[in-house]
Amino acid sequence: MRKSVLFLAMLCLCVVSGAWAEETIKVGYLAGITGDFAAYGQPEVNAVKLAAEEINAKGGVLGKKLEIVIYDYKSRPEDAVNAVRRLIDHDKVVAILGSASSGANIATAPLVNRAGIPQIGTLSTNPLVTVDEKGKVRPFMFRICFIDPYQGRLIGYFAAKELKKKKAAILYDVGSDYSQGLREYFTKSFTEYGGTIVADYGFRGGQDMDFRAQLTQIKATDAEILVLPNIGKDLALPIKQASELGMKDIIYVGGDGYGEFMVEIAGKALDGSYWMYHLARQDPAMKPFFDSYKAKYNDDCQEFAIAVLAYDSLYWLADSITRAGTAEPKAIRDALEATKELKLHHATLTMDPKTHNPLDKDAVVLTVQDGKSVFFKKIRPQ
Amino acid sequence: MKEVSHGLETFLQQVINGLSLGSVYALIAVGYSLVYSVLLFSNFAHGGFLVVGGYACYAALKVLGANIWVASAMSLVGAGIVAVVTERLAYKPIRERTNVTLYLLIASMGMSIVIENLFVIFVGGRFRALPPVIPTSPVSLFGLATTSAFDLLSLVASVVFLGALQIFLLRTKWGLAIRAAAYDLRTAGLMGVNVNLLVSIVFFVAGALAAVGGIFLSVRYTLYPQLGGITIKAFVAAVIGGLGSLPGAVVGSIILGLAEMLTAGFISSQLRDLVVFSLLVVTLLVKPSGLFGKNVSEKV
Amino acid sequence: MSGYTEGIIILLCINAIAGMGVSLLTGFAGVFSLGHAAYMALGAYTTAILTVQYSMHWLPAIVAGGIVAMIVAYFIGVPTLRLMGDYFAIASLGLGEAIRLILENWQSVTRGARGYPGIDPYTTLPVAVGAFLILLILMFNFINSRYGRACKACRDDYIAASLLGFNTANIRILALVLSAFYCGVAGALLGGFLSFIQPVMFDMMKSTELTAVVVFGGLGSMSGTLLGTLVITLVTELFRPISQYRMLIYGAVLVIIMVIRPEGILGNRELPSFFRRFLRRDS
Amino acid sequence: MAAIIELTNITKTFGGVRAVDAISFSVERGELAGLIGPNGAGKTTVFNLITGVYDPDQGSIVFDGEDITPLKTYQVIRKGIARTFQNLRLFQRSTVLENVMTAAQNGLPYSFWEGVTHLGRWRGVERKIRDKSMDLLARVGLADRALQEAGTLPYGYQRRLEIARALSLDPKLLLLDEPAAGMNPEEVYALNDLITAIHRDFGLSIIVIEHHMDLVMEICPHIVCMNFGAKIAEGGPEAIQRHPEVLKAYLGDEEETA
Repeated sequence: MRKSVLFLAMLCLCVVSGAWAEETIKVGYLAGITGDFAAYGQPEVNAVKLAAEEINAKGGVLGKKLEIVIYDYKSRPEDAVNAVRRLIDHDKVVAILGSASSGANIATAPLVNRAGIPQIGTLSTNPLVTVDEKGKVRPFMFRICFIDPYQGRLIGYFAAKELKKKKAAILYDVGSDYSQGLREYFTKSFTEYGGTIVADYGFRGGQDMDFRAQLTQIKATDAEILVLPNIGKDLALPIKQASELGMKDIIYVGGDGYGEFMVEIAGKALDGSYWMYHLARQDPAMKPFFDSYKAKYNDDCQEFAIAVLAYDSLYWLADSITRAGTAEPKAIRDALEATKELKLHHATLTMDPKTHNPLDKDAVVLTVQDGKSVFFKKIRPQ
Repeated sequence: MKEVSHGLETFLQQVINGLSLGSVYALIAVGYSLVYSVLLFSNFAHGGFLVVGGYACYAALKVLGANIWVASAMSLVGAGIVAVVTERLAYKPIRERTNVTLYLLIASMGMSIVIENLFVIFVGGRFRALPPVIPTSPVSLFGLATTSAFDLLSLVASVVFLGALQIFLLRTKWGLAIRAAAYDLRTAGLMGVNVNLLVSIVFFVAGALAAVGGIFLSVRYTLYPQLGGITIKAFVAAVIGGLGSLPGAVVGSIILGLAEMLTAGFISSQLRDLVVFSLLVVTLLVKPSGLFGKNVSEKV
Repeated sequence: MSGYTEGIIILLCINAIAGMGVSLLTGFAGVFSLGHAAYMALGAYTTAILTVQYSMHWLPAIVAGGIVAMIVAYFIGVPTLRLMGDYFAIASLGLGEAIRLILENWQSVTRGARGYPGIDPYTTLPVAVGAFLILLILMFNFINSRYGRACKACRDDYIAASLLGFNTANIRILALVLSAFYCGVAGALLGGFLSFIQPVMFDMMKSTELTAVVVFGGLGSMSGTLLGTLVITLVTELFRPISQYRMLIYGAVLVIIMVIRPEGILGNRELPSFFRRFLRRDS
Repeated sequence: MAAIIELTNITKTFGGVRAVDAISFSVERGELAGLIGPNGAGKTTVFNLITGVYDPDQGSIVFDGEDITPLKTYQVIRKGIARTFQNLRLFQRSTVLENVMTAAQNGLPYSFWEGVTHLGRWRGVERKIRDKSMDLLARVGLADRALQEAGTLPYGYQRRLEIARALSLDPKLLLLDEPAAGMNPEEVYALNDLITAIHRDFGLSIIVIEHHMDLVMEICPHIVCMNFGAKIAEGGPEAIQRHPEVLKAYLGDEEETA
């Protein structure tokens, strides 16, 4: 309990010091520090703090310093709603970054639209985040990542055209919106490219950690590739268990759920797998980020996709504020929408004003060699 | 989708998968059932002990560079101590004041949240894995099915630990006292048994068993603060077997492991949990106190 | 009033409605459930489907949400309420998960795990407060009637209750069905508040939260449940800036309450009786 | 005079032990009967069998001309049987008045909607329930303690409260399970008066289980004596007191306890 008292005291200090430094631009950040996405919460917080420090060290934006207000949303939509309301009404932020969860962002979209505060989703890949179910763009919602249909198509294209495989098995998480989405769009595009799905098995993320039942069934088919549209441990564990079941020849393909921590779990079995990703660690443009992250936090940033997207979304926002010439939310929104050929660290960004999704964002295919992910190639499906 | 020649092989494979999953459930379920038999409440913090065991082993291996035997021993003792401390801090004051087990249950839920979040804060939420200290290489069983060496080891270890527990309960003075307490804690107290020491021993044993489960789970699967959530399945297994009955917990676990694997393999992988819970409900409807539970009728 | 305050009040009303439902079942009928989030899910999905798919007005749709939860609760309750204590708790946990599983898998109707978007934001402040007040009055009337006494009799001693001519099984089912109605309405309101629902919102964590609030406020005290909802909701908001410690504090508070004052804040008394005692002491 | 209750050949075993062994007896309408026997003779089990807490393995129970053997507990109670308990089963945390009202409400219904809206008959019926309960409390001498928590009452009063609670069910047959247990002679004396007065005023049939012979001998004209689950004697007080089996059972019992 003493610790929390200490924290309250520190909190008061922060508030007081915040009152003195008036020349700041407040930006909210929704982080999944506790709950289901807790594994990804710390890297995103670290990265966005790092970006703020760098930007402020170079003189801030419009001569003002950026101040990041970080709230946890327990990885749950109903909590995200309150966090966003608090950011808007209480902290008076000019824009909100995060969250990584599509569910949370779909729930907060009506709020930011009503309040007129722009929000940028980092890893929320569900199309409904920026476009409502009637196909109308949600004016204040943006995202920096590609969307599930695109990612699903990437996997389908890569499997059918690059790897030239015709028979795929899928193992997806029934309880995850991300996984269900990827599976749906992969199936659609893979069959369009002439492939067939020979096995399609679900599991439940969270409690299910044993995939041997499904893998045993998949092993009995003639599937050439195993598509894993999952996140976190639900990617590493099937691969590990498949290798224990002696499935040597099957090729694993997945989306941006990949993380380097998987090597610790699945080890050698991971070698030769392919992942559609936002960036590669070896990208020279990313070297400064990884170096300063390591210097500041003494950590390799294994969950780097979410970290880099959080990091770059602040840079994107800073650029938009500069272009808008004012930290007024509506002006920021317009600037965000008008983003063209903006060079960020991990990619060059152009906004599609009709969908608020990045236009033609290249995907990077990573492959794993000797327990390290390496750049394989850039792809853009036809 | 399946070839006929694969039929038998696949079936055998699923049975082996089920047994190995069931054996890990059994280690967890037995500890949970043991606590239930004495204090008559569902200790939801049991999953927390398992996580403590897993991280203790991880730390010993990675940070201290200990070998697997030393690390396991440290993990067992560590989780046992955490279990005893939890009991002393959170449960003892409650059970001494009242015999309403609901309060204990809520406190245990609180403890499970506390333990999980302590790890989130101080260790981080990252998924970790123990170094491959236990071989997981594929082993072929007479050419009929493939299993990992680890599964055979975990089966053996489960049998060894459960056997040791059985000997402890049947052959030692404290084992006898625990069995008496399982009959009636108050009577045991009246008979001159040091009830607090006895409860501590029960928690230490339960914690240590949970740690064994934790080590196996983190080797077989992965280690992260929410790993304790898997204990729900073990609870279900213990309830199917009959709360408070140790053989019941083992049998329930094996049934559950097999049911999960066979359902996922041959009926529907999505509906695996649905089948598991239907099994639970059906068992309880046919036999409300579980397969091996004592039928307690209240004295009027 | 700022949107933030408004949001908190609406959420407070929703949580309080669900809390009252669980309080009736756990605090008054003595049945301990770990799966009540599932009834919220049923209410939320029914209302969402009726308003979006069949363009029904939200008011009858919310009531329908509550009724669907009731019906499901009835069919679950008849066989499982024979179970006592921890057996029912574990079974309810399993059933709650099973309902969520069905919502995840029944994609043609519920759209599965990806969630159900585009629900009309019908849960405005007046709607939430109005629903809360109406249900509050009905609940207090209920517990101050023959039915309330019957529930308490079953809770305190179900054998004595049956020997006073109570059909204890029916009373437990009545309590479960009513609590499911309250949770169903709460879920329906939550759907209208968020405009978006996902099965994962109604998981075991949510069920635990509902029960924790009831225990925190005091078993057998309806006003205690309301006070508990208020305290826990406000504390979670208060500690938002120290995000990562929030859950830890929440867990620790549960343990500390159980150790220091297991009967909850109010014990089994209602708030007015405290005022009365206070006044008596004064005079 | 017809029998209010008739037990025929009732048997109940628990794990091989015959707790009640082929018991048959009947009690006439309006009778005040005693059921006696040493500790563990199976007296309470007979009550449990009558009230459906246990189902008999064999035999039948006819109450008021109707076979109640297969009925559930609450159905038996609703036919008009009420009982008290050897080890008190009051609702400890509720008030004395609430304890009685909980039982009294069973004869005075109103609908669910009237209950949740407090409209219609609610006010009138609730008042009736309260008045009836207060009358009964006055009858057993607890009116001035109506708002006290039941668990805080002295032991003898708790027994009286149980009787009031049972009476509020308007039973035709009242089963009293060791109503004098734990009372001092003075209290037993007052209780005797209470039981006879109730018997007289309410026009009930009563069966009293007693361990102490004195109370039963004084007030019950009809006594059944049990030992080891079986009926060993039946008749008036004098006959019972002289019955060799009874003497043996009680002397044996005294030897054991001594």
